[in-house]
Amino acid sequence: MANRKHIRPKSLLVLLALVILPILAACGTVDSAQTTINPQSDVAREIQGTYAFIFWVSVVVFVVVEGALVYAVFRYRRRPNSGMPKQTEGNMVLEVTWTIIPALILVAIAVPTWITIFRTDDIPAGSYIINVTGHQWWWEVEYPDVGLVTANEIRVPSDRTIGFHLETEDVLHSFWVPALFGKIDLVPGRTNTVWFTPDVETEGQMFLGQCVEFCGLSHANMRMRIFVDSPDDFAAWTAGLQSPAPEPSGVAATGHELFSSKGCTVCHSINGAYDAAGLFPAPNLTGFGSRVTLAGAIMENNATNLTAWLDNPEEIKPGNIMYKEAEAYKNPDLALTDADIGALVAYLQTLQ
Amino acid sequence: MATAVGAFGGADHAASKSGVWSWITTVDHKRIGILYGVTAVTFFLIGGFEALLIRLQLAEAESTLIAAGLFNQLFTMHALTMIFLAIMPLGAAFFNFIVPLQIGARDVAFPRLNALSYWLFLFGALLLNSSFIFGGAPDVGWFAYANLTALEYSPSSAVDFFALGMLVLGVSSLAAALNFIITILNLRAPGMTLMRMPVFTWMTLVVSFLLVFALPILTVGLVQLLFWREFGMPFFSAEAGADPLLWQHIFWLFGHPEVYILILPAMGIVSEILPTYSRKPLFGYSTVVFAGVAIGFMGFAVWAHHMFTVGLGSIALAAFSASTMLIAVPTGIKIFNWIATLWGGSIQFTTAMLFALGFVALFVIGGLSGVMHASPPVDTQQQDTYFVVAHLHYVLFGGSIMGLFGGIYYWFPKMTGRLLSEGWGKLHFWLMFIGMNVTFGPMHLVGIDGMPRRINTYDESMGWELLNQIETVGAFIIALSVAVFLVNFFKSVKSGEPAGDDPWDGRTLEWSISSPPPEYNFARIPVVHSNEPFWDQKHPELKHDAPPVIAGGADGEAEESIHMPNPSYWPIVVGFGTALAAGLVIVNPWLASIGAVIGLLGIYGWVFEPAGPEHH
Amino acid sequence: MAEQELHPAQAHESAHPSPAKYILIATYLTLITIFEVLIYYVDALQDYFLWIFLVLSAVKFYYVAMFYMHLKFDARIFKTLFIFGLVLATFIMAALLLLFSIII
Amino acid sequence: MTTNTTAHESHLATTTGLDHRKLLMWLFLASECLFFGSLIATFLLYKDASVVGPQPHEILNIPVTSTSTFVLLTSSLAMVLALAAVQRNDVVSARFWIFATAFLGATFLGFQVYEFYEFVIHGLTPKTNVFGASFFTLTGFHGAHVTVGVIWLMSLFFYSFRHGLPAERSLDVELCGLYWHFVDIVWVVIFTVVYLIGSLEPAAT
Repeated sequence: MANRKHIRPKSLLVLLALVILPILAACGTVDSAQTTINPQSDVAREIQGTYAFIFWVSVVVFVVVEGALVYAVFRYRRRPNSGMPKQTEGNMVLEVTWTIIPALILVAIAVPTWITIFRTDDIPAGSYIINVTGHQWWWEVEYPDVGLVTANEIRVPSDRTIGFHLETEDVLHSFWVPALFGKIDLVPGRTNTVWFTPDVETEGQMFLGQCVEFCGLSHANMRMRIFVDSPDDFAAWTAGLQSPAPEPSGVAATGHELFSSKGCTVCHSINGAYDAAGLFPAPNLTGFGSRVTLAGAIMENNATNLTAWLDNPEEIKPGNIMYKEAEAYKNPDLALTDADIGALVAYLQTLQ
Repeated sequence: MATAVGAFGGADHAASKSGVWSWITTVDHKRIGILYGVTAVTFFLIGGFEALLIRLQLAEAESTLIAAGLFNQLFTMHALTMIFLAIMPLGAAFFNFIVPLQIGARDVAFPRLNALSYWLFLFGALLLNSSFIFGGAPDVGWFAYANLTALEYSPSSAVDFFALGMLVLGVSSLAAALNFIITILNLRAPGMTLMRMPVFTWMTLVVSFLLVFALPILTVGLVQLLFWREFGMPFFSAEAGADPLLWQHIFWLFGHPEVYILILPAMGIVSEILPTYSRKPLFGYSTVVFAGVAIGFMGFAVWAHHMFTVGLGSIALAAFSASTMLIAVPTGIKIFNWIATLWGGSIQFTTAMLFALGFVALFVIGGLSGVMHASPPVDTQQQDTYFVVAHLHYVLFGGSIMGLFGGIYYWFPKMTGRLLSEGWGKLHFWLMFIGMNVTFGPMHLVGIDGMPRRINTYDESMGWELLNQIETVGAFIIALSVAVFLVNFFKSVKSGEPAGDDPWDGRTLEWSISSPPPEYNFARIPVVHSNEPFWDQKHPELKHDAPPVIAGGADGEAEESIHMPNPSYWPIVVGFGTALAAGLVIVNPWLASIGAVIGLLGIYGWVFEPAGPEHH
Repeated sequence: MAEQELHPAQAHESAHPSPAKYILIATYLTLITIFEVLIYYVDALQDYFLWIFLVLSAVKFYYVAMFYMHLKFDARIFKTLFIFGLVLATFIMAALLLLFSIII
Repeated sequence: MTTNTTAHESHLATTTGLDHRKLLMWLFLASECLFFGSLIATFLLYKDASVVGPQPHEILNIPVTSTSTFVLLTSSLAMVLALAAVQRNDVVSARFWIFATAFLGATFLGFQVYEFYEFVIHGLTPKTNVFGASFFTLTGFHGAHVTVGVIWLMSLFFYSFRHGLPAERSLDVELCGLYWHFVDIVWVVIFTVVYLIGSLEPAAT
């Protein structure tokens, strides 16, 4: 009951610093690979503009409100000679004031918000369309104009506005590359869209993204990359995928053999496009050797990682369908030996 | 008429005042409140333990400490536990203990229904948590979005545990909410008009209305989810023409009011604490009340802001962003009035007051980050990242938990007759305040840096590791603060300083009676003339028109006879039967009839049990 | 237990309509239902069905709630509570139908 | 039918002057509005969304349902007459009308069982399509409410033989009546929305 200790003003300052500093520091950290506040496209910059405006308004409100709070707490602390304070019950003018002012601030926030909503609404006419289909846990990427299918790594030309048509094959996913565009969910039965125009300076750069709607066991392992290519590089890349892969030789030829005999071809296509039967349930491996990453863009594509992946995919990506369904992992007669894996790795690396 | 009196008073109950059986059969709102409180704190510890495991896993990039499957169970159960088994029941503990005292009532309107609410809560909570033993806890997020919950993608019974546990908890909350609305509307002391009710009572009323109107919506969704999984009715199967988004709409139609269900009790508590330790009335009482009511109302019109990234279309985005931003107005009004309450006051820094001030300071941060993702374009960069995790923890931890701890320090003397130690309490507060900011502050940064929620692993090259390590340290500081609280609690229960009836120079009716209150609360029902009746009684000189002294309180001669309801074991029977039936549905729907029979027998016994003393 | 019935509000109940009035209302309800079914088979009215049916069922709803459930004569708080639930439910239905583009 | 009201209310009128239980019933019914509202909303969203038939207009039988609607509306009349009889202390008629209400309610359930059976024969089960799922869930929950009402009414009926139904106890009947009428008006909405409007062929768009 007794007022044993008075609070020290110093501790209040420490308190304030603890709260404010992390928030202000937020403006300083833009160097992370997946940061949301280093926009590299028109759409991302538009969003960032709205965010920055709201952020600074919030900072002002924060300083005013917390300042008033800290001042009141400090100024009106009970002192030994404090008498009974005046029993103020309220003040209508103040109530009206602090109803109207926040309302006006919110209108100021709402207007740019609405403008941005409608500006980033539909894919602009004439955009380069790419279809993306979400799977547990990888991205299928289709270029309808050239009939090409690839996975997890999306190459886009730097001179076009890019529009994505997004669908999911199984559960909800969310498609997001923060530097280029805000996220949009992939919902069963719907086709959602998102678009962006890369900045000129982004040519030759790579951008990180990943699935951000919880989609089951390996949700954390559903990542992706977008490469902004110069128009020429992009054309060369599509042409490369359309031309048949070189005939494998040596160990790679054994690998090619195994690729069929172990049942890999049941799910994986290597001929660039969908075949007549339609979708393959697993990533299309055309041009796999030239990809930077593997297994849902979670690790670098090199012989060591690929060997580890083929050796025990469940450990790298828990719950993945290859380990669950593929004959090579289910059927002991078809199990992969170390030599098999070596041959397969050699073969897959030839798929340029 | 069954009002024949005889010697029936407290004496008949003497035999049943102690022992486990007395707790099992109790229908006393104060004991039920304590049951709620102890259970809620226990689940708070469990939920906190789950949080620590999550934080340990994330402290290191590419950590393999906890497998992905377990991690998903942990974050799902952490949310469910904290929301439904800790914060909500802790609120219910105060509703139970304090509201009847604040309105000058002897009990709630339906004491046995009140006991049933508690037992359903307890058994529902046990059912939900038993999933850890029986084949895996829910691992689909607390929102359980379709169609990840489809049998095809979640073949284990984890989702069934979620749906059935939530159904049982929902019935519990609905019964409690109905009970509290009737209690508050119908059992107020003479003279206590609606606009003379303490703000905590007001917020209880608003929360109860939110539950009454939001829970049936969730019930429909859970029933659809169960029918979908158990009987193959294609409620959320896109291939059958259904829309999985319906689940999201239904869930958030419940889920957003639920957010206010979690925060409004804390706002009510803070509105009690700030005036008491400032020795001033709450500034703008009626505005604060109306703001609370407005927040409740508007809570039903903003649900789709949880769905800004599902492809709602521009018009819906614009509409829901507007309604969401609008809610900031009444929220702001509350904060300004709290600060104005402090202004010109004589502020005493008790532990309860520190928690209330911490609430205001931290809630402002959670509110402001909330305004940021009220803007749909901004939300497309923040949704499902750690920025939102930071936001919701500033609201639910900095807000609800801080407010509820404030309530514990404030009302503990009333509940037990002893004070919690202020020294330990202040240590608890500062550790928790610092730990909370160290844990959740950096989450803003790592969220802005693009770290998604609900991932069990991230690449070292992402640059998130340092901030995550800091967060984990913060989580352990919070854990330490909770340990301090427990020490304080157990020490003070046993040997705390005697509190006296009115340790804080309180303003509302609960301080006018003894600590702990007698079973019948008020020997005489007081007559109320203002919204701070006890304060006005103590300080008649402060009012221009000195109000009449309130009659009643524990002093004075008791009314001739006070009848209290008899203890009853039927509530626990009905509660057990219901939860058992729900649990057995998972094994085999036919087996559920065993639980149903127990429940029905319980209802039969309940209906034909004489509730009060009947002397013919 | 009988003391429950001695509250002042119970006095309202004396104002309840007579059985004759109840029967009259039942007649209305039956007639409206028959009318609904009859016009259901009038193809010429097809374009207006939605509104006709909604209005007619609202009338039926009104009669049952106001007279059979005594809302018209009982304490106002009952009306307030019930209408609040009703309006909220209607709002939510309308909002969902709008969001799913079923109407408009 | 004892209640769990506390005895102290005997000399302490409630604040609003209204009985706890009646207030509880109305509040519960307000809550039920949201329950049925969500079920009806689901039906409206899904009624024409099915990929496979039968579609609503192919299977809903208006004449049969009109008859059962009439039965349920009549039961509401019986219910108010029962309450009126209790209030004027006429136990015999009260008993008759309570039984009549329960009987008409049971008849309505009979119609519903017949309807469900017919639908299943004609290939519409809850699993068939989203129309079936939302239709059976909505009308099934309504039927469950009617069933509870019938049990409640029959309890009152049998109770009246042992303990009578004095006018002071009219609240017991009134509460049951409120519940019953609510279930009736929910059906008024269902009949209109599910059957009359629901069975219209969707405009060819």
